[in-house]
Amino acid sequence: MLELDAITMRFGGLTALHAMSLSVAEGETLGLVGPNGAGKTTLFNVISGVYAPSGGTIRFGGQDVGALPQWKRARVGIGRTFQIPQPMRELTVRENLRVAQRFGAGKEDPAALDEILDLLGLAHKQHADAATSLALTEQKALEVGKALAVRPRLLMLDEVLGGLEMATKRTFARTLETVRARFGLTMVIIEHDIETIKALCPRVVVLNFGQLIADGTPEAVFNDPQVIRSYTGDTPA
Amino acid sequence: MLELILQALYSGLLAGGYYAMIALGLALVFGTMRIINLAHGELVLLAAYVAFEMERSFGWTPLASIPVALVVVGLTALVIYLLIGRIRQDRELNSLILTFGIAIVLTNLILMIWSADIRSTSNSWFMDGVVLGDTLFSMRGEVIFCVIGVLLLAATYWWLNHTWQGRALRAVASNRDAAKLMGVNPARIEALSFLVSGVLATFAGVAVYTASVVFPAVGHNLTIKAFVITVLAGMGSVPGVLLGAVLIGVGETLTTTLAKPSLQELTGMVIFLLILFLRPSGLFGRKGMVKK
Amino acid sequence: AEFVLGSELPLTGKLARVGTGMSEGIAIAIDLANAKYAGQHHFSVQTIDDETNPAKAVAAVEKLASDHVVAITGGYGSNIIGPASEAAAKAGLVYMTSGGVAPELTQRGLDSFFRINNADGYGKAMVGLIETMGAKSVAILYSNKEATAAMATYVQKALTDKGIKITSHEFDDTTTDFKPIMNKVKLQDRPEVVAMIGYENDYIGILRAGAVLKPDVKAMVGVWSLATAQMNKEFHDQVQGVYGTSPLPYPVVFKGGEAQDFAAAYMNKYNREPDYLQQFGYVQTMLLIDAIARAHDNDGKIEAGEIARELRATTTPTMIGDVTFDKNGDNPNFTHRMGQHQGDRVELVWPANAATAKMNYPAVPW
Amino acid sequence: MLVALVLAYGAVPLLLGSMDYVMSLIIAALTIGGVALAWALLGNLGGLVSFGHAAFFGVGAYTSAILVVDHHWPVLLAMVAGGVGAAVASVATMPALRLRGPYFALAILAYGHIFRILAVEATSLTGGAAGMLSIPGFPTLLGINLASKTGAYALILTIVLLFAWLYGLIRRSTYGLALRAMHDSELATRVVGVPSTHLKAAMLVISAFMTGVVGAFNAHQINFLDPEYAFASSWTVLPIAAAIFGGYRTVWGPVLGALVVFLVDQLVFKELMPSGHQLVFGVLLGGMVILGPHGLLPLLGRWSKKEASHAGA
Amino acid sequence: MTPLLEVSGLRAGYGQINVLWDVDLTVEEGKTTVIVGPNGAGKTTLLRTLMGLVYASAGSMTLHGQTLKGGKTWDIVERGMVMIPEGRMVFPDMSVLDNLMMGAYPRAGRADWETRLERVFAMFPRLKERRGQMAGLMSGGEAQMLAMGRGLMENPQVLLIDEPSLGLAPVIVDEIFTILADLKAQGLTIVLVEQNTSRALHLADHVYLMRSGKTILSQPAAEVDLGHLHDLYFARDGGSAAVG
Ligand SMILES: Nc1ncnc2c1ncn2[C@@H]1O[C@H](COP(=O)(O)OP(=O)(O)OP(=O)(O)O)[C@@H](O)[C@H]1O
Ligand SMILES: Nc1ncnc2c1ncn2[C@@H]1O[C@H](COP(=O)(O)OP(=O)(O)OP(=O)(O)O)[C@@H](O)[C@H]1O
Ligand SMILES: [Mg+2]
Ligand SMILES: [Mg+2]
Repeated sequence: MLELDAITMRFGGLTALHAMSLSVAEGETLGLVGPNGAGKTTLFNVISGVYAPSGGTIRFGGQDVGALPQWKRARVGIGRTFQIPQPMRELTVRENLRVAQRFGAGKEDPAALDEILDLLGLAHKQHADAATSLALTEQKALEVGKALAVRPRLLMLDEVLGGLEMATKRTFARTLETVRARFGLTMVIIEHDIETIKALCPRVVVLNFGQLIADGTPEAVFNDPQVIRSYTGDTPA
Repeated sequence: MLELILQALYSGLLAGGYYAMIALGLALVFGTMRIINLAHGELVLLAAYVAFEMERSFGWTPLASIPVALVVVGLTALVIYLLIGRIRQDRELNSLILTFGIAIVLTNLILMIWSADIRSTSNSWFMDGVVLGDTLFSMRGEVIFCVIGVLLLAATYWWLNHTWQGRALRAVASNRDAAKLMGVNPARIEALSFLVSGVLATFAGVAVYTASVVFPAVGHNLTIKAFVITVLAGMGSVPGVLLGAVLIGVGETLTTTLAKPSLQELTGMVIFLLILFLRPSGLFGRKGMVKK
Repeated sequence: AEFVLGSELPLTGKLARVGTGMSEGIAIAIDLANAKYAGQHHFSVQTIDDETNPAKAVAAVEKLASDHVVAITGGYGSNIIGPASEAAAKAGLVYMTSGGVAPELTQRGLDSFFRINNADGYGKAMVGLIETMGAKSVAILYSNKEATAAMATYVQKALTDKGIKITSHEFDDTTTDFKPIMNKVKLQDRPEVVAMIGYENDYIGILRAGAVLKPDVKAMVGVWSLATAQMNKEFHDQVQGVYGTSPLPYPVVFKGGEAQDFAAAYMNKYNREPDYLQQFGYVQTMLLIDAIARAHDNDGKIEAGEIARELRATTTPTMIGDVTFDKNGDNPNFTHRMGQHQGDRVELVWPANAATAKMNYPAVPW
Repeated sequence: MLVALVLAYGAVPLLLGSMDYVMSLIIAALTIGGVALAWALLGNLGGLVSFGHAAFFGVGAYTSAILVVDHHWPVLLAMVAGGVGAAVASVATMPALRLRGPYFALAILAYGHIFRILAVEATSLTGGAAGMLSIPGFPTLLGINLASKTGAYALILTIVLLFAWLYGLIRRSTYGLALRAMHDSELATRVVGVPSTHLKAAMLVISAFMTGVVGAFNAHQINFLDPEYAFASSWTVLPIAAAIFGGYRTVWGPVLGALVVFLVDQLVFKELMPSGHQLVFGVLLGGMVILGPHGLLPLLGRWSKKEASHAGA
Repeated sequence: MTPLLEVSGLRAGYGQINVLWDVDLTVEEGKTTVIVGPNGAGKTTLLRTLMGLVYASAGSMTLHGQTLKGGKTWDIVERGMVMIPEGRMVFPDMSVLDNLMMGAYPRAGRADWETRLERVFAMFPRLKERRGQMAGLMSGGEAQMLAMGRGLMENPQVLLIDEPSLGLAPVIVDEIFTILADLKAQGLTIVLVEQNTSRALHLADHVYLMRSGKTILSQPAAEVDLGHLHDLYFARDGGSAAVG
């Protein structure tokens, strides 16, 4: 479904991604982990068109999407969230989703919005002002909601579980699982909590300094000494 | 021809120093508070008229009137800040209207007090020619104020980047709440920035009074020029102000020399647009400002 | 009878200075007219500030019309006078001015529009002076405003026709540093005379550039607002030897009763010497008042078009010479004089019959 | 709403129709109101603050005047063409859409200056600095003489109402939502599929069109144009002041603001202080920003709500 | 002994919306107090209210027995109480170094800022590498480190910390908790809001649980039973469903 070939991203003197290649199969849930500043968010930015990579190609559903502008990438089915939530200011929570649905999915469908709001526990806040009246976690839920309203085929989640309290995290993880099944999604999830990754993702890739250093099942990856050294430390995971 | 071009470059350079001084106060407030002070030109003008009044009433040379002008203009700048401080919502946009209103008030006060006649120093010392190498001509006043302008620019740069206050000022601009958490009193620091912008306006005003001619309607032109340079520079960048001002100055004089003088404003505007299209956040603007 | 004149003038905005000058002249005319017609008529003026804006000038004229003024005196700037006088025509009011010299104004076929001066009059004086000097080459520096551009065209043509070599430089009103232009004049044009067609701030800029670059020229000649008392006082050193159009010498020596009365009344009211602005304002208003009085005295009332007919019917001697109005409202007699700053005085130096002193030539301020 | 329409079309001309002066002030106020509306549309929906609407105003005015004077187009058609001309000019300004906030605002201002200078230099087309005098006025349409004060009033009123209606329409659509969202969160809208640049460009074109039509109206209303007047910064500044004064986030605020600001200034302050009235105007503007930062309309709304709740109690 | 920081009956919120309902809190000098609670409970709001960033409509709060109510944030900072907010609160268009130096802005911090800068660089080498980069261009985790580092540049008596481990890789989380343990050992008074309950409890002397804007549990850390705590977390209280 998604194929990245030799993606390189440079910011001035800094190379955030080094000729990175990766492919994600249809229906897969892929965990993306790595130390802070490894380039995970940058990878999302490149895939969703926020940054134009310095080199490499991006294919999505067999199509080269490298030249598409951001908004077209949303329309072909790439949905994403932002690590630092980016609510559409001046709109209410529900209006945020309406816009995403109208432009990303192409038509308005209030029933589908209700469903998403319910799933994410935002129903009681749907008329609240998105920019100013949400706690951090609610903003993250809204991020997911917007991405879902686009009716994506690929959903890329950037630390949407970060900051959630443990039990909530578990519930939310289950919600994501439901959502995935419900909408038939392919997912890539960035997350620092190893438990969650293990629970959600049959396959995990590890980035370090812009390079893939491991790719495999969670068990294999988190026992890789290189990963332990650079990422998990000797903490009992 | 070469001689003409050299003179044009030289004049443009001097004009740049002087434009930079006019623009710097505006750039400072704009860069640090995101407030476009549409009354900045009038502050400059006010300083010019104070210099005029001192010269007319007491025969002071314009340089001697700087302290008086500092007080008058500094206080006016503070009053403007206090008024802006009372804006509760949407400060960036509402301050436009407020400062526009203040500009009208100042222009009309100046008109009432000093009438619409043109004014300029009669002190010929400033007008004496200074000739470099037999071919580059300038007035003494221009050279003096160009030098003062560059010094003020350097001082402001140092203040912003290498003092606790300057850093705090940038911090307030960058994230107000976070700055409070660092122990910064934003109101005080912003008032200070207005005061400094008043100081800069004072020097600029006295320079305008000696090197050129003032009348009440000039304030508006000064604001526009200052604003163009500020934006060209990139958000609040001091070196950007200097470079932008010199580019505009040289662009204008070269147009006069190589094409025709009435096109100089056109050149200024075209330079402005071209640079912005190549660098959407100004000469020294930070990319980050564009990204989000 | 009781007559209210209307006046629409820029008292604020870019033209505030000249507008104010003209309004002072109008005020003196009203005062003197009331003395002159004491016991028969009484005149007053209602003035509205047009804020140097054509649309507001139109509104001002409409307001004056709705307040039933008898005629309008005033206006400054051809581009403001244009629409304002059309509004006056629509309202059936005579519009009398000296504030706009553009030729277009009198080519519109309005029969209610009158003006006592015109660009040609200034141009003739400038050209006449330069011819008298016997200069072979002239550089013209002119502002791209409508009045100045029109005048530059006139002067250029007239001088070229006389076989004088011309170079010209058009600048705009944001120009403050004239050194690059003056340098071109100095190094490339090398004229004998520099003709400046602009406004006070332009003159000062040009003269200062000249003082720094010291081009090898024999005379600096300007037009309006230059050979005035005020320029002599405030920019004394910078204007020495410079020429400009000037109806009056300074200190003013008024010959004839009316002129002396005018000067005295002005000094008395404003405590300084009158300038050409006040003088023009006075002359135009007095002409209008006399026409109103005549129109009224014929039959005790003023009929439609009667003031205009009266204005066209007579030739009146005034402080600026005999005034006649042709069918377009222009004053074909208008020629100006040229003055020169000589020390603390502004002497009239051209034409010979009006001269108060000999011209200093060559002479430049530096 | 209907009452307001009846009042605007019926009562105003009946009551004031005979007072040319007041009518031309109202016309001038509506002219500014029209530009203010266009400006607010761009600001609210496009998220673009422009300091250069005079550019579109002037281009519209010149386009229409030239078509009528040199090519003998009918005035009303030429006015529409004036709008189109301004819209085309706005296409030339589109590189500026890459710019943000004040950068955009000033870029448009620069365009305004450039257009003005071009109008001065293109003497053969525009008459240069001398401008165009005696531009033909409005025709008689359906028995109404649009060249009369009342006719011109009805014309500009209709133009402004049409524009307000169009504005309201866009604003209420999902496009309106997306546009408002783009204001501060462009990135967020793009990743959900909003072609933000296209939408912004569309708003710019619409706003320019509106401004151009109003500019053309003004040219035929006062029968005169010169570059300095057509591109005067007051065509930018007054509408902005009016819009913010009236409440720029509402549809009617800008129009209301223009009426209040202009009429109070000209009818009241100018009577009281013939030459210093601008000073009062300046104070009024400043005071408004401090006392009612959302503008007049929302302020009135709040008052009337309070009144209502008092009445209910 | 009077507690260092004492809060009682505190109410606060944003505009019309009230978030905190009669919050009570007592912090002893030199002790580490941990506040846990579900998302949206009002923990961040409480810290912001203490710092004067959010207006307190009722109740009292005192530091050293002197009231904090109505105090200005910058004065509170000068009085020795400092908050480390989450990573979004950096100065985005200033360099990393300038951000850190802003940490030393309060009088108490200016004297030996250079030594403390070295210390912070030693804790977070990434910050040293990126000292010239604009903070707004840092990755989420880097910004979080920066916020922490900046807070450590100050020299407070009381430190309020909001979710310091948010978005950090496990190795760095370890590092953060080590630092906190150090600070505690040096006798600093700490108020810590943290979702990583089990790790936070290791550090805590006293624990508060907040839910729906109220403190519903206050216990010495030693007595806290994790299981019971979690039950309390999700006790139904209608309406305020957390995310998920
Ligand atoms: N626009 C930019 N300009 C310069 N450097 C950047 C930019 N964006 C990111 N970087 C740098 O690139 C590196 C990778 O950043 P990225 O945000 O992808 O990290 P990440 O893996 O998502 O980390 P985290 O887990 O902390 O979110 C970081 O060191 C960051 O500072
Ligand atoms: N600026 C604001 N304006 C209005 N309401 C707000 C604002 N910030 C937060 N809230 C609301 O206040 C409540 C408490 O938010 P707060 O951020 O204090 O929670 P928290 O306990 O820190 O949660 P989290 O664990 O998610 O950070 C939430 O319901 C939130 O929606
Ligand atoms: Mg990241
Ligand atoms: Mg929180």
